[in-house]
Amino acid sequence: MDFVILSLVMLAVGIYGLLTNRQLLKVFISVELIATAATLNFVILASAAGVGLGEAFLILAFSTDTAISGVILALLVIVAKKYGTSDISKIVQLIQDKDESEVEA
Amino acid sequence: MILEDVSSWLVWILPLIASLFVPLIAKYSAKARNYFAVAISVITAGLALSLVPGVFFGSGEATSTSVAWITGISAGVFIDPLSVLFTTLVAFFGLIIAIYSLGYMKGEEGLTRYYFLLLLFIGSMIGLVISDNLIQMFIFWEMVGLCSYALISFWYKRPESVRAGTKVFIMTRIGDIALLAAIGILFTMFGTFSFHGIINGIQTAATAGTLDTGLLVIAAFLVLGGAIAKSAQLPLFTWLYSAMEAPTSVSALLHAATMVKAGIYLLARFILIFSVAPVLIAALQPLWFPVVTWIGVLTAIIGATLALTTTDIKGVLAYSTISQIGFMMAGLGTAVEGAASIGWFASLFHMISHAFFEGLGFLLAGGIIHAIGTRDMRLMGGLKKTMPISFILMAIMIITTSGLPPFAAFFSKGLIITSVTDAGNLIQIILLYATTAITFAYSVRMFSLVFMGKESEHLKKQHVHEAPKVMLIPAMILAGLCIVWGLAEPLVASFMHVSLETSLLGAFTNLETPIFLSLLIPTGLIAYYSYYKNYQGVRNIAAGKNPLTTILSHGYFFDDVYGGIARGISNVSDGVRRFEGMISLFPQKFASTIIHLANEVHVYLDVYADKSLDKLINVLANKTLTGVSKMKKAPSTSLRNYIAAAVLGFILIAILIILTIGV
Amino acid sequence: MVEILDISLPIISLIISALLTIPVFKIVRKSSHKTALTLGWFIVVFIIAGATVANLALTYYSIANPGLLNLTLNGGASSIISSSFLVDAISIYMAIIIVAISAVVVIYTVFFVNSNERPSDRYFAIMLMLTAALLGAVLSGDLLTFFIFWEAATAAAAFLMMYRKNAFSLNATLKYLVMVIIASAFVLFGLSIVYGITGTLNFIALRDALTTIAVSDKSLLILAFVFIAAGYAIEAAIVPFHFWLPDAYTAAPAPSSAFLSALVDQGSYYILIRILLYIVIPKGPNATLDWTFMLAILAALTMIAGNIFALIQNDVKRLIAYICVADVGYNLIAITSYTSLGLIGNLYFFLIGGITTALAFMVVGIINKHGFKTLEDFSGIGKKLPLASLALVIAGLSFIGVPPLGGFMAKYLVFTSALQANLSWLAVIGVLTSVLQAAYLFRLIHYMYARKSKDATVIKESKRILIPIFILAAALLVLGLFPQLVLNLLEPATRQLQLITPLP
Amino acid sequence: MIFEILAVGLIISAVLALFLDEVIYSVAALAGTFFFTALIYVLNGAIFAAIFQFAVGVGTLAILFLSGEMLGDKPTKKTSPKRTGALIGAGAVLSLPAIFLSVSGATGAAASNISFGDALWNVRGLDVILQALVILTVALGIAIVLYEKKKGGK
Repeated sequence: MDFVILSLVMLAVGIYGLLTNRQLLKVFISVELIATAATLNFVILASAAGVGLGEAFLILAFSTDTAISGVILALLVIVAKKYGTSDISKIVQLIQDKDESEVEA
Repeated sequence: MILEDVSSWLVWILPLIASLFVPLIAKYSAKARNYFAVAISVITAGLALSLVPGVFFGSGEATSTSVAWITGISAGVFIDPLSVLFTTLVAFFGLIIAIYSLGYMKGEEGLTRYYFLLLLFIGSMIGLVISDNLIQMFIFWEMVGLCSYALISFWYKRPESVRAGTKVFIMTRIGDIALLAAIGILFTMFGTFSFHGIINGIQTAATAGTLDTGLLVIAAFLVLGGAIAKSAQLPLFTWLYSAMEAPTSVSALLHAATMVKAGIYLLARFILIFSVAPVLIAALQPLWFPVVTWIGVLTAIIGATLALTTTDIKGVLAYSTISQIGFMMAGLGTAVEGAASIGWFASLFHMISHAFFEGLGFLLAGGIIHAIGTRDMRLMGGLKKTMPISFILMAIMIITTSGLPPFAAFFSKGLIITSVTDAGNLIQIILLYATTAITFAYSVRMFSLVFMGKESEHLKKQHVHEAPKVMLIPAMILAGLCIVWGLAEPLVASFMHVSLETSLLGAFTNLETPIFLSLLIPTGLIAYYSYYKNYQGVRNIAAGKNPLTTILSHGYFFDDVYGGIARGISNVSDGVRRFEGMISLFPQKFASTIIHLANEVHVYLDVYADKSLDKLINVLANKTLTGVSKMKKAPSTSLRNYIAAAVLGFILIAILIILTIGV
Repeated sequence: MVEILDISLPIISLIISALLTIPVFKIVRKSSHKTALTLGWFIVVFIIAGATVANLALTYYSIANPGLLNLTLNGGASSIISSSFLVDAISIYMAIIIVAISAVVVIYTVFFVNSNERPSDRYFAIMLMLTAALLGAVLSGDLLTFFIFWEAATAAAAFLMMYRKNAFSLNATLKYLVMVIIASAFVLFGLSIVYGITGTLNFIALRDALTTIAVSDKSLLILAFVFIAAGYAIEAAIVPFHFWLPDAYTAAPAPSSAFLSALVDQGSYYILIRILLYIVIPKGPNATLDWTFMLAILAALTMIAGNIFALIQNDVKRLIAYICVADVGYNLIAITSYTSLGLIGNLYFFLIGGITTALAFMVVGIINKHGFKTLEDFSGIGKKLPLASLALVIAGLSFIGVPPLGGFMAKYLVFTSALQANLSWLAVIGVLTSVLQAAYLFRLIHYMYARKSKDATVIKESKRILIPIFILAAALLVLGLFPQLVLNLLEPATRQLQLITPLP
Repeated sequence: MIFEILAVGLIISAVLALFLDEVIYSVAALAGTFFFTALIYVLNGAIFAAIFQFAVGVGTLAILFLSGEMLGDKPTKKTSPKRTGALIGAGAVLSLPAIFLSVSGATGAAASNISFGDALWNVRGLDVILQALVILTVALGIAIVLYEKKKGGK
């Protein structure tokens, strides 16, 4: 049982999800998976150097990451409200259809 | 000595600093601004002159002083006959042009900008020739290019001016890259930018026998590339004709003393540096020197023939400059012994006499354009009566240009021909003789078109007047110098610490002189009769449609070729733009491949769950089809491509690291 | 002696002023001299921030021959594992330029964004927060501390980008955030491995630990390095991680673009310098991991791709965004060379590149406000907006590297460092791509001055907004002529980096 | 043995969270992922990390669930049982490397026995304060983002 490889697999699954999924929600889930992979490493691998410190690191790093994820979620809500969908391809299409005059300096 | 130290620094710093004050003084009064510029030019010329005695009575050895500027670079001055010669010429000409501009640019818009750039131009050029290291030289080299760009497009409201300025900047930048590459090579070889350091490096390496001559030959060719672009030589000479959009005073400065002479200075300087090691000269002799001579000779004849056909009065002078600089290049190409060889001195001496007669030509042309408001020579004619002083001065100018004795160019051109006769081959000699003959022809043609004959319809409509005094006096000074300069040859030679084998009198008794004169007379006669006496025969040939006139009227097709290249490039860039999608699609392709694979995997997973063989084939076919069709419909979603690109980069980093470490 | 208070004062002062900005704007909106009052407020803010940074710098340099100072809340045995600040010549230099450029950009924003517009108070507050976060990031002495500061900075950057909330900026911000979160996940993953094998994340302790690393841990170290490098490469927009940058900078409002290009970009280079030059040592007896070849390839790719993409752009703002990408490539050359000249050149390039891109974005912002966006729109701008065009030309010439502007000296230092390190092929690519830059920037200048504009409307140029622009333009000229002003500040940095052979 | 089971469960739930079409099931699978992670932490003695993971996980899940409902992207098709089975199989296969392979190393670190509370509040106290900076920035930003809601949209 090797936790480094376990977290690597998690990471690979997350990246694969990023590459293949079109729904913003799924993109978000992929990101969560990647973050989980990293934290897994922190706790297990770092426990060799003292569990307490590893936990502290995890909490600090993970909460920061979650804050950024929160921003993405906020954006997601705006996008969904504005365009009525969270499908990236549809949004891109909508944006292309939109009048360019909306863009400000 | 202290005076010299101070003035050698002030002579280039003063104009640079003073240029910044021009806008301030302009706020106060326009007149004060003009006289301020003239005063600065006078002081600069005085400072430059104060350097002359030290070199004249000195040993001819180079001295330099420098202060550290930033790590690895110092700012310094390098005093030897070559740099002082150029400094004096530039400062003197700056003064002439500053005075001339008082009349010529009167009432123009944007004169503050003009005087600012003029002083900056003079300061940069002096800075270029007096630098003691390559980086400082390169900075000023760039600044000279930039100032000429700004001055050529001075009338920026005329699109042609801006286009010409841009053309000049881009074409000369080709040379800048070559020069920069040469500097890079020299720096990697010797670890220093200073001239003294490089000379020492070459000497030490040569005595130790470890000199890498191959690399230095490449550097020499790159230097030649820089000089070709800046001095408008084959095949990059077409910018000089376009640069005629500049105000004529700027053209005069550009041709006589600054921009185009920078290339000659560069070559002369590097020949001095290279000639310290005989082994290096031996390496340069088989290819580099002949190439320089050939470029010079071919440019000379091409420029002269083009001057024969153009109808623009400034165009004739521009092509004349190209041709005369070709002479100088030819002379430098024979300077295999550095300063000791006659070719080196000859081309520098010719450089100065060219400055005088070409400058004179431009000042007069400026007066004529000023008076009648056109540059087309076909609209001129019969100016002899209305502009008598210009007429006399122009006569002096064309006699000097053609190299008739005893005016300046007779001696300088004669020296170049002598040096080529000594070192070059027969074809080069014949071409040079032919060029001098054609020079006479185009000079006479210009002269007769402008001053002889009857007044044209265009002129009858307007009141033509002689140029104002403030424009004529500088021209007169130059004309006087044209006459007497040739006699100063021994003086200049001792200033340059060069010993001449032939005496002044010997020039007349040489074998070359009779050949020379006998060639001049018929060509001059043909030109004179065809234009002045309206002898139709030659005119018909010149006006008719035959291969010769086609070639000449297209300027040897150089601009057409460059136009073709530019069109080609723009076609390619259009293509690139059309395929911008394709380039940026690469990550997208990558992503879609992954998606494709993902679909496939899904299909196989479903099949695995199904466990039935015939269904397997069905499902495989169906799902793959739907998968592919789905993929085709899917619009490009760029975020996914970005992520794909990032993953690609991640893999790239991993591969490269593993390659380096070799795990 | 530098105390921890000296370091935290500028950060705290900026955060407090960010929070105060919102009530201050409430008051300002009621008064009749809105612009003057906002301007006064920000001048006060930056005078305080500048004074605190100056205090830090002076205290630091009052020590004779200062070294790398590692400061923690609690000293003693646990100092290598506790959160810490690091003060040395580089971080002080970065702090100074961050505050200085931020001040100029904020003053520009005061003129650019109407303070009556509703969330503008929050926009300014976010700008100050971003400055504070960046200051903290460059002064932090621990990879995790840096990481947290950096996340705060990216969050703030994202909000700056989507201030207008139109479709384009939302789209671009979304892309930016997703890329950033991938990057931070990568970095976090790398950090966890590094912590696992060395037991510390402190810069200095980490360097010492890595020089004596066990052979069996080498493969894990490579894994960690690749993750961290890829993560920060995304942040720094190195090709092929750069795709988010042009979208983001084009869609963001002009002050945001100027701010991001001048400061956030530089912050990400800063961490690359820290990691690559101070922690993971590529050469010499204490070599940990040789990354120079990898970085050289990436530098070449970045220069080539950045400039080629810039060549084919039609939108001027996007063109400048691609120049930002290309600038990253030139910076990377300097790191790759691993010489002290390269370090100096890199730090000098930060400043010049930051000023130049900020200047260009600020000018383009003004021109875009009048509705001119593409190259064709820019025809004849030179006559309509002469002063703004002049500033853009200055920025363009500095990009190309025309002396005596700052860009020349920056490129000179960088290319010379490549020559010194026997990477002449990289210098050649650099010079050739600079020629490419000359081509497209002269095309721009050509459009601006040589083409006739389609409509003959006369535009009245606002003079006030040009003040910060010309401050930057003058800075370019002054720094080009007297680089010694900055290089003197940098000189201690080369002495502190003992592993690089000092300049002869 | 218990670790191996947890690892397999972790990967399977991760794969399911990504590839299930219905939002509800996918979020439920993500909850499974968090649950397994927390269990692994507990078994490694990192109680606080487990609690934290759980707390953040629940919060995230709630938001995800809400926004998933709010976004209202109804899936066009339901995931077939076949496909679900295949996904579970794929997850199981993917977790095999973690069970049978191993990377050498990770031995060099010196253990430091600091308790969690000590580590978080004393040693990394500065970073905890920094969290406030992050949260403050995000709060300010969200204020910008949500501002126009008061006006009722553009």
